Amino acid sequence: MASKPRTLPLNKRGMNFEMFMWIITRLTALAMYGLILIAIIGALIMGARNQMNIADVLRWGFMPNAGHVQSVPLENAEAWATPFWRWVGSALLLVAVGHGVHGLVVIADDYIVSERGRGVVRFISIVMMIGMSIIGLYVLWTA
Amino acid sequence: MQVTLKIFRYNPEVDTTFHYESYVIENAQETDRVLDLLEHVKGYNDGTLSFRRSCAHGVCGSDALRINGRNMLACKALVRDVGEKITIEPLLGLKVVKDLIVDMEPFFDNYKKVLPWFINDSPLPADGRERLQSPEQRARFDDTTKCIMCAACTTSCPSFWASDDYLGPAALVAAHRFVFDSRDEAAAERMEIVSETSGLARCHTAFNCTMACPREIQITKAIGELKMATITGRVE
Amino acid sequence: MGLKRNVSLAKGLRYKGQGPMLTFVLHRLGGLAMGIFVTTHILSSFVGGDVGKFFNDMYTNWLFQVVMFFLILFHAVNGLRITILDLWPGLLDHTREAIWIEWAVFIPVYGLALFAIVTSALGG
Amino acid sequence: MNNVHQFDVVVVGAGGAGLMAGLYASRGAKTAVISKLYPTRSHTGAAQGGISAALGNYEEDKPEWHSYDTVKGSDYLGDQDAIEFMCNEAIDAVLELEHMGLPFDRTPQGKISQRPFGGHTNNETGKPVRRAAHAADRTGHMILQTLYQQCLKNKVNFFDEYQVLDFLIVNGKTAGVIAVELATGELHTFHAKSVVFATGGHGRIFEVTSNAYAYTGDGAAVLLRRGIPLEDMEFFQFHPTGIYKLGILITEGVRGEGGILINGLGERFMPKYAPTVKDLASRDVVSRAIYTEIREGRGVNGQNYVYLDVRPESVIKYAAMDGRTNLDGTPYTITGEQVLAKLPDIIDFCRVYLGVDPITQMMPIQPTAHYTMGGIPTNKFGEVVIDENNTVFPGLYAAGECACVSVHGANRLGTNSLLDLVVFGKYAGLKAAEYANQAEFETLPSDVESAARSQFDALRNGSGKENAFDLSTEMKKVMFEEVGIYRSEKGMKAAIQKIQEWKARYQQVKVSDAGRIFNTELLNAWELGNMLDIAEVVAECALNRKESRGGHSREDFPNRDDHNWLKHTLAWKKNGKVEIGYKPVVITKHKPKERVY
Repeated sequence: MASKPRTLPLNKRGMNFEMFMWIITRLTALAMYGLILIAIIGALIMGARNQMNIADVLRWGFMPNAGHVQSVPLENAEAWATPFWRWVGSALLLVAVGHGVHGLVVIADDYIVSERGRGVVRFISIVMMIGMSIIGLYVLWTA
Repeated sequence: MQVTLKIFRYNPEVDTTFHYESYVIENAQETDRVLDLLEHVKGYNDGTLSFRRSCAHGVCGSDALRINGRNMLACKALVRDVGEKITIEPLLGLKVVKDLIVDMEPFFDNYKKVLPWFINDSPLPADGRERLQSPEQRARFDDTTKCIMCAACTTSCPSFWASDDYLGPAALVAAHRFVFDSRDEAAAERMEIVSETSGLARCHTAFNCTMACPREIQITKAIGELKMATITGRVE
Repeated sequence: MGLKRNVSLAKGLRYKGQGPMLTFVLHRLGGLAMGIFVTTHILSSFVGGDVGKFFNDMYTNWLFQVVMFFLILFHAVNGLRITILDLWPGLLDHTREAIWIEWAVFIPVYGLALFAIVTSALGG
Repeated sequence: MNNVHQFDVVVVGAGGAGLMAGLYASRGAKTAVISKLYPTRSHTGAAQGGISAALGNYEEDKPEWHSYDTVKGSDYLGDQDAIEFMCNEAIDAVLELEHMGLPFDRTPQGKISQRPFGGHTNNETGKPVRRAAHAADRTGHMILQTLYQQCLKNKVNFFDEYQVLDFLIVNGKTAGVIAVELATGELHTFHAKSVVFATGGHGRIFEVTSNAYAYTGDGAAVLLRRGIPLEDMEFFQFHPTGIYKLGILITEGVRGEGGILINGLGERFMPKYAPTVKDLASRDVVSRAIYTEIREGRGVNGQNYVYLDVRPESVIKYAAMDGRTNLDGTPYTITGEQVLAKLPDIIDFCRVYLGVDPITQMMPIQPTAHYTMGGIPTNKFGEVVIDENNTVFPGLYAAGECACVSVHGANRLGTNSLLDLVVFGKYAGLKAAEYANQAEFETLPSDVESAARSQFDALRNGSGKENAFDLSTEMKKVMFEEVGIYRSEKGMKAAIQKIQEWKARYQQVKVSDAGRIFNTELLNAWELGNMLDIAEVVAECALNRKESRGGHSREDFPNRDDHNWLKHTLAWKKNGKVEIGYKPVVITKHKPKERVY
């Protein structure tokens, strides 16, 4: 019976930008879940249970940025603005921007079929991705 | 029982656009197929009503239509299941040529793109007998061999609605049938074709195809397996 | 000859695709909404001043939050379902069941968020 | 004359035989395949059980045994040289399909799996032998798909949704065909050196049929009008258990599992007709029994159907009455789960089409028209032969259900239809290309389309007094009742009278659709004309044959009569009348004897 190995070599399995981004989109989704979980657990450790309401915790969870807890009377505001949280926030930002911008590319690709059109969309997306990342990082690290 | 059919009508030689026409059928049975009702309308109400049909029991794939807003075969949809008020429209995403008849060429063109034929250029077994394949290897692609190319899946897909450039579920099902056949040797060529921008990446697992398939093929799963194959390379 | 191939958004949305199609539509809607929201939020935080304040204040509106939370949470829960099914395609046999589970998870979580938003809106 | 195409070989029909012919012809000549449907819609795709070949993948089997079984199944009317040829070719044909990628089911050793089928036996022991190679219960679908895919691979020229209307003869030789492009309504002339007809059967002349809407005998009718005879048209196979009204098959396996037939009075009626084997009698016997019950008013609710009952409690009850036991001698029992496991497809059909769950309810069934044994006479190379002396018509070929080689004689054996179309499709294609490569194109006359055009014009210009749908419904009903399972002189004479009336009324039919684009009304009306022509030939041939043999059962002549009737019927249409001639049956090894299973 046919027993040739049925695993295609890396360059012959159709792995290209599209499919690479397809898997990246899934992986970034999982990564976001992980980072959000870290942020929420961190908030609870830092005493969020007594100091914050659910909405505040969620806002922090989605983006562990000191700016997001400005309005909360915190006992130790310092702990919420450490470089660690800025790094977690930065990671979340980059992952989210990558995931989101690619999501927009996917939607555009559904409707825009020409090579040229898709090229333009990709160019705009890359510009947007870099721009948003830089601005976002600036806001994060200066907040 | 009385059944009311509301049928999409368009005669390219007279009309500039489509309209709906209603027909009341008095002595319909619960077990009548929608196809039977269409035949009745054609026989007694309006002979000009045009639609495709052949086998009338769900194996030829001629009469895929949008019935009450959902793709199905008119010969597998019974009055009992679709109700007494039935709206019948042509498939979405293909040009309407006349009444319920759509232009199937783009659909078949997409099918032909994925090399939907067996490719194995290695020499045959020396005794001239069959190439061997275990029952497990055979079972691996059984589901996707069931396709009758009725186009119910492809024309239910939001990505195909957006653009008929997308290969569509049916073509990907055909690719799956050969990629996962242990005897076939052209998996790499097919993977290259289906992973192009108009291929796998356009599937967003909306699942309409699987819901519409009259053969109950797990289409979304087949496409999912092709997607994973682009990552892992495993095609067995 | 023949009618143009013309599937408008409205026509497509009228297709009776049932549960799975609904999740697809909501996922896409949520993704788009989030794209717009996050972009304006980051930009307004960057710009600051009255314009920035205007947008950022808008987000504290409880009605806005009710809608936004729905879309974000749904996108998150549905995205997890898609990710799991995509990475293990064998599970796609059970898409219908997965969608039931998805709603079973989403409804209480969103209910909790709704409760928090509404009580804080009414209370303070 | 804008739409003229020139091809060496034109194949009409894209089912199994047409695609096989197209594939083989295209390897040696410029070939076009014309089909009124997309090829994947062809009715080959509805075949389920398998394709027979003595591969011997499970146990010993020989082509000779296959031949004998086929001869016996044909009630000795099959031509034994052709049968032997087919059965010898079978092994290579099935292996070739596998090499083309057909996904056959597999044995544990990885070979093509085979299953037993009615009439397939080990000739030495008389026991059933596993001979039917199968791909689940979709063997025909897989053959159709595989052949279509191979044709695409080999870049065969397809003309999909073109209906062939006329066959062109110039100087007594094949010159091509005229077809209408359904999408535009335009006539096209296909100028060809050889033409292969593979247009399928004509089961749609009967009210209840397992056949597709497309099965209207177009190819046979077109040739008949051009002076080509048809062979053995009185032989038509009726399957006893079709779903009520729809005709969809319910396999014999249901009765094999202990299912029983029940009439409108709630009685089990088969013991009256076959006291020993009862519900498991042969197809023709059971079909006749069911039909008799219905005719004598014992159908369910006075309608024309009876019940097939496979509910476990009924099966157990009647099995006990029959003294049926398991192999170990214990009384035969069955559970609902076992029924479901053994008959999944039938249960699915019943649930979809009847809303009936066979495990808890009885299935309404009636005999259904199934397969055309007769057709365009050919020799074993697919060459059409037009008289008693087997004179070959230059450049004309036929294969598949529309042809009569004859390998099925008076009754076809299960799984031989798929084998027939693969083997003879291949040879028809090969021979057509071979002929085309040494022949010249005949010069076409200028008015080449006129005969086809006038047929359409007549339908467009009718008085409109008659409704084609009514006419067709009436024809199907009468044909099913009078020229169906049971035939008698009185009934058939009445039917022939009616056919003449319908043909007159057919002249009054008017097509209301004046358009050209996808004028399916015009097409259906034209198909009705073909069906009327074919029905006439079927009825005349059946009336003429004064014996009962295989699928032809006469109440007034209940026995087989080898002395007078061991011969093929040939029927011509001349001056509006059916003329009948005969042709001897080729008998080589197996002398006719009584047929008992």
